[in-house]
Amino acid sequence: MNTKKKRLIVRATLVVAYVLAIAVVFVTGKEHTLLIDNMEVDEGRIAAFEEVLVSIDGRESVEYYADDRDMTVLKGQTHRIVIEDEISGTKVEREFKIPLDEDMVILYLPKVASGEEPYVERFVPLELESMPEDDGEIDTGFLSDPSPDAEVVP
Amino acid sequence: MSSIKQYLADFGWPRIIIFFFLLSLFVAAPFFGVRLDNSLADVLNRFGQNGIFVLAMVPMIQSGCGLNFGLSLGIIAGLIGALLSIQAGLVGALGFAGAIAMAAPFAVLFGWAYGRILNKVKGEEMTIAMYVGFASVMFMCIMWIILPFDSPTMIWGYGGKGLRTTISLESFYKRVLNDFLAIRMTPSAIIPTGELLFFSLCIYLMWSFLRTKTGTAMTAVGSNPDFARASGVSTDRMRTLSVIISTFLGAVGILVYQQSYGFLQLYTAPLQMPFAAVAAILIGGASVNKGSMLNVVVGTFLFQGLLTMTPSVINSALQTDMSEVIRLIVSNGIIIYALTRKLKVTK
Amino acid sequence: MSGKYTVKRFLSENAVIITFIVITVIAIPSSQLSANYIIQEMITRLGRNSFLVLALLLPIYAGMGLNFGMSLGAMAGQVGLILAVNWRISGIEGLLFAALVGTPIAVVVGWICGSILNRAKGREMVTSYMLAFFINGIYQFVVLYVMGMVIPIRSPAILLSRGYGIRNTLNLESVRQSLDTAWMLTIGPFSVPVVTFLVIASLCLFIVWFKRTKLGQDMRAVGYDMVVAEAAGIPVDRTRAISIVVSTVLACLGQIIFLQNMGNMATYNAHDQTSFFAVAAILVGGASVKKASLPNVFIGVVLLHLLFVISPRAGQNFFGSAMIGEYFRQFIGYGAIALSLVLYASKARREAVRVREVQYGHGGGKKAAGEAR
Amino acid sequence: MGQEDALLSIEHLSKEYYGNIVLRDVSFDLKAGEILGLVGENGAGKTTLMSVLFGMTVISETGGYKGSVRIDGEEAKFGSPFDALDAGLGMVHQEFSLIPGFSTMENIVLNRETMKASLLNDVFGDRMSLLDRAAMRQRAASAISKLGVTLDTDMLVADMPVGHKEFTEIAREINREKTRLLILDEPTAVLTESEAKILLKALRNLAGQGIAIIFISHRLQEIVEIADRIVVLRDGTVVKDTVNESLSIKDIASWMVGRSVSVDRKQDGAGRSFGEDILQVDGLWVDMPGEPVCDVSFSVRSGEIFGIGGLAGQGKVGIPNGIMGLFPAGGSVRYRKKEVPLNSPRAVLEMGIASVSEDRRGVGLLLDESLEWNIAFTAMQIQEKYLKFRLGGLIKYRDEAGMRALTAEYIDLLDIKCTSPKQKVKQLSGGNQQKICLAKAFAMKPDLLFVSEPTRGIDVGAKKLVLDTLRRYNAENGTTIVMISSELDELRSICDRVAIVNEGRIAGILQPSADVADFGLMMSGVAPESSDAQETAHV
Repeated sequence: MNTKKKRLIVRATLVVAYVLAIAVVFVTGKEHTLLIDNMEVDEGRIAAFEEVLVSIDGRESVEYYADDRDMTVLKGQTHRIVIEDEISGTKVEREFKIPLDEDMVILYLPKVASGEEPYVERFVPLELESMPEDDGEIDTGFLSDPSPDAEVVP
Repeated sequence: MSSIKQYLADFGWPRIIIFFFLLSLFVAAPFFGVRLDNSLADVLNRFGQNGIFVLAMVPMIQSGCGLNFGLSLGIIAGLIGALLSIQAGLVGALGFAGAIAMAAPFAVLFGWAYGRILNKVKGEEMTIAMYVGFASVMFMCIMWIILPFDSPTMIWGYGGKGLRTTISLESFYKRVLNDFLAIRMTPSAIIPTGELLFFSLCIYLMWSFLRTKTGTAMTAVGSNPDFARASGVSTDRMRTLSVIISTFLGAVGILVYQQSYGFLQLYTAPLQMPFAAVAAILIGGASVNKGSMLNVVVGTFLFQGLLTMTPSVINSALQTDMSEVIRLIVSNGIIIYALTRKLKVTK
Repeated sequence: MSGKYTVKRFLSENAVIITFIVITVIAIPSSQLSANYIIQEMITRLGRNSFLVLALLLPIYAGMGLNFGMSLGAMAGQVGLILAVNWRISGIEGLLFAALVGTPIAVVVGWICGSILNRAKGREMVTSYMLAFFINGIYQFVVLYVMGMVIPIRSPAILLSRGYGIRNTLNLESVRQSLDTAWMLTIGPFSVPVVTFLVIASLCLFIVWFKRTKLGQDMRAVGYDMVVAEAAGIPVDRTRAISIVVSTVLACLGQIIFLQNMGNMATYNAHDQTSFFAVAAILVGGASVKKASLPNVFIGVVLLHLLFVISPRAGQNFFGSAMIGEYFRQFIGYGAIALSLVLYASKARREAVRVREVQYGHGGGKKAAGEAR
Repeated sequence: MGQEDALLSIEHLSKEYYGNIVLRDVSFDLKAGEILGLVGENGAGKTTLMSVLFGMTVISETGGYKGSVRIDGEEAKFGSPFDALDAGLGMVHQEFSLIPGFSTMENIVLNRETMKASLLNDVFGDRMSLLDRAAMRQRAASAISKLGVTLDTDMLVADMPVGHKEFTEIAREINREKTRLLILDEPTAVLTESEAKILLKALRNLAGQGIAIIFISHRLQEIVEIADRIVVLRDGTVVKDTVNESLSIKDIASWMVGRSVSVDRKQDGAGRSFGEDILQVDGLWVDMPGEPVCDVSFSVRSGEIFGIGGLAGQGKVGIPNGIMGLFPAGGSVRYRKKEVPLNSPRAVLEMGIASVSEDRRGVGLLLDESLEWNIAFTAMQIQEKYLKFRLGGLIKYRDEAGMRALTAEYIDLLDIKCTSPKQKVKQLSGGNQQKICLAKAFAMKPDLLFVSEPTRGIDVGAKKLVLDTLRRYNAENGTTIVMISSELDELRSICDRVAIVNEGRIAGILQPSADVADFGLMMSGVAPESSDAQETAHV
């Protein structure tokens, strides 16, 4: 009886741990696309940087000029961004979170520097570029008729 | 009469389901804009085209060698015969007959060797047959490149080496059986009388073979090898003979298939062909160790009917191309069902 | 037993492995590949394939022969990977996610497979082969219709343009080689995926440990003689089914390891050849339907893939056609399986006769009679 | 009945299979530490009795039994062998039940291994425990030492001599702490004399430690040597239950085979005349599993019915199987002065020799085919009867009409109960199947006919018909018949001479009228004292 109870507890714990593990890898492994935007905001309300060095999560800095937009892929939700204005020499360091269910977000560098919130917004692409389509051709093995036009030089 | 009753009793629910499924497809066809006459002609054509492969399963089933998963060996022999016939420049009915004649010695030789192997591995025939078949197909792939055929229709014009993957039979014996006494039902539906007659002939020959002294002995070997041995019948010889006959039928089968299809396919084409024949005869109600002509006819018809009707009807009904998947699940499900059924032979 | 007899016996017992070594030794020079290239390939392929081959061991111990149904596990792993890609879970986490999602699926299909094989005793191999075909149909149904129709797919990049069903090729860029490169050790000119090898090593340890458990012992007992095991009270069918379940789960994990190394996946075909390569490898490594060990796995992977690496080049250089090498390696794979199955089956028959002779004396009939009272 | 101190008491036990009574009011007791010798012919009910004791499922599947089995005075009803094991019964069957790839030790503790819990137990259950090999070895060693023999605990069963396998089996049974009663079914059958001696000593050893033993053997010598008490079963009843004191083997033998009613002999050797020897067997050995023949010589006269008897496993059935070429055989067999080629069934059949196999369902019949096929098949294949020839004999079709006529003839002659000649043979009863086997042999119009166990597993009425048919066939056609049977009565009632086979050789040839005790002694491998009976029958 005792072992039965113990086993029930151990097994229940493991099931919970299993589900938790899925959740953990889901959260920590989730990738998000981050667009980094260095354009003026609201028609000049906040000006773009002329030359700025941006580093995310301690990665190597990337240089942006005015009107630059770049894309990077981030894993996980909480990230740290360091912006260094090469002209004024000011350095801003901020931490931001990407919501779990967002696939693609845009980060406005000028907003980061000016301290305006939110500087990270959801990004909705207008039209997905058309990709080369392959048809969902399945392999039915012996059931499919062979096609005589499959003449490929071996 | 009693044999029909017996057959119905042995019919089993999978076949009844498939039968009614097929029936409902035929009934439903016109509602989805599928022409019945075309469908029927198509089914009949495929029936004649594939029937001999299914028939080739019978001798080995009867002699207790199980399902011939190594039918590709016979197909290879048929391909060799076809190539030799083309190489020799034979055309028309002569080309077809020549192909059969030239395939025969290869079929006998391959069947004999293959039978010897299967006699060594009693009890494990099916798995081994499958891999012997696979290996010989791949071996012949190499041979198709190396062998010194030089008829311009069969070799790559330039840039390639060896034989083409598909060779047109247009100028040789394309549809030589199909067009023999063909009947035009409606403008677009033709009954391939010749092909059906040829299939019937093969069935008749097999039927009468099983009624000869040797055929009787073969069935007895499959039914109870110990009984056969105690009655002075050499089980190994009967088994080998059954493998040779099956292999030869495989060779004839591919030639009939090709003439109807119009192309000769080399390389990996024969790899999967045995599975379709296995599925068909099992759908027809044969078990791993008992098969009859009725099983062949019913099985070929149901299986080919399924192959023809599901894409046209299901796809237009469901507006998807789900038919392939349905076919895949149904026919493989039948094979599994047959393999997991308890052997009918009681000991 | 004379020396000649043992040599003959050794040759016949190791016919497959010897044939392979001979062919390889002949083919290596003509491939004109550098030793460094070949060794690096072997390291990569050992990491990529060993896990899958190891998945075959347990059913062999349980006397069920070669589990051609292992592609069921491979499909489960692929479903896990598709979902990982769909939710954009990348790196090691992505692989873990695929494994965690794939495992329960593998357990379920493994149990189905085990139960069906219990109904087809004596025909396990051909049935498991056909079962792979059958489950393939269900897999295609799920991936081609259910995904996108019932299971929501977020990522339009993996979806067919019609709105449901997964594309033919799945880009695994986000998890590509994340296990291999987690710790890549460079020894001289070679890079060794240490973590992958650690995973494989721990599976080996698990198998060694497992053989010492009660379940492992029962599995061996069932493998040797089902009737005796049943009479001793061992739950035969259950034990057999468990061996298939474990094998299926391992195949699931193995396929994930395999695909992360490849970096992309043919959605509808990737599992087709899984069992073929694994079975060919273990047989080439000297295993039989009834007997297999860890060394068989690694020897087999090296030998089979050595030939796979060199044969297209050798074919090109020998016959001027790369396709010959391509066909040749398939021929050799199928041929190795056929040959070792034939050798094993005929040996088993001979063995049965020999045992009978020993037990009842033959010719020795008189001799035995003379000795008895 | 039911003594106070009895470990096991069987009270008024009866059992029938499908109306066929196999055990009739069997009662006896067994005390702790007692060795009981159980003796009886084949079919006397020993196996059924043991099946009841051991809770075999066949018993409950066929309607259970009447009477009771008591262990320590408590009624025991075993649903399965595992219940019997739990109650402290151990059984060593005639066939080895060992895992060939396992060592002695692993076999002794099979499925009762000593285990150490592992971490995974709580997750996947007890079967994830690790085996404690050291403890297992120790347990095995102690079981072996209890037996008082030496065995290597790590030797694989596959590499062992037969004797060691037997000891391993016994060690496995006594390895259970609870085991108090050990049943041994023919444990010495496969052993050499020296091994058998060691075994008997080991058993006495065990009995000394308080374990009760039921010892079944056809070697009466051993029974007399080891048993404290002897129970003789005949036709399902206990004919003798006596303490083993100054019993002679001859007494036991006559109890075993003797019949209260005198043998019903319809014919007398006197009225019959025979031709010369047409079959001469010399130094025949046959490698038939379970029925090995070592060195058999005899000859049969033309027109005679020659009987071969003996206990199961002694090789009597091996003789026809060897001559008919069904099992590897050697030695010399001459038929009508011509050497019979061994190991070639066809050649033997072509000489006009036919046989009816003892393995009716395995060898004798095509169960899935019709009566017509079964009856006509051999004649068709060997003598080209029932065929229609086409194209100058190139094609030989079955002559369905001929087959039907033949079948009708035998259905009539042998009174075969069937719905039609097309009926599948597997649907017929055992007796009718046996008639089909006879018809198949008769259809060959044989000159010499071997008939093995013609009445096994068929009911009384069918038995009589089969025997009458054989006798009539012999009388009408002059066919020489060699009949092999486990039923001595049957042989004595129909045969002109009876040879008894023991341990693969002919122990002697007797007139059917000879003393039953002599038959019994020969079966048990003891030369009969009244040697006048022996060889006198030889002309």
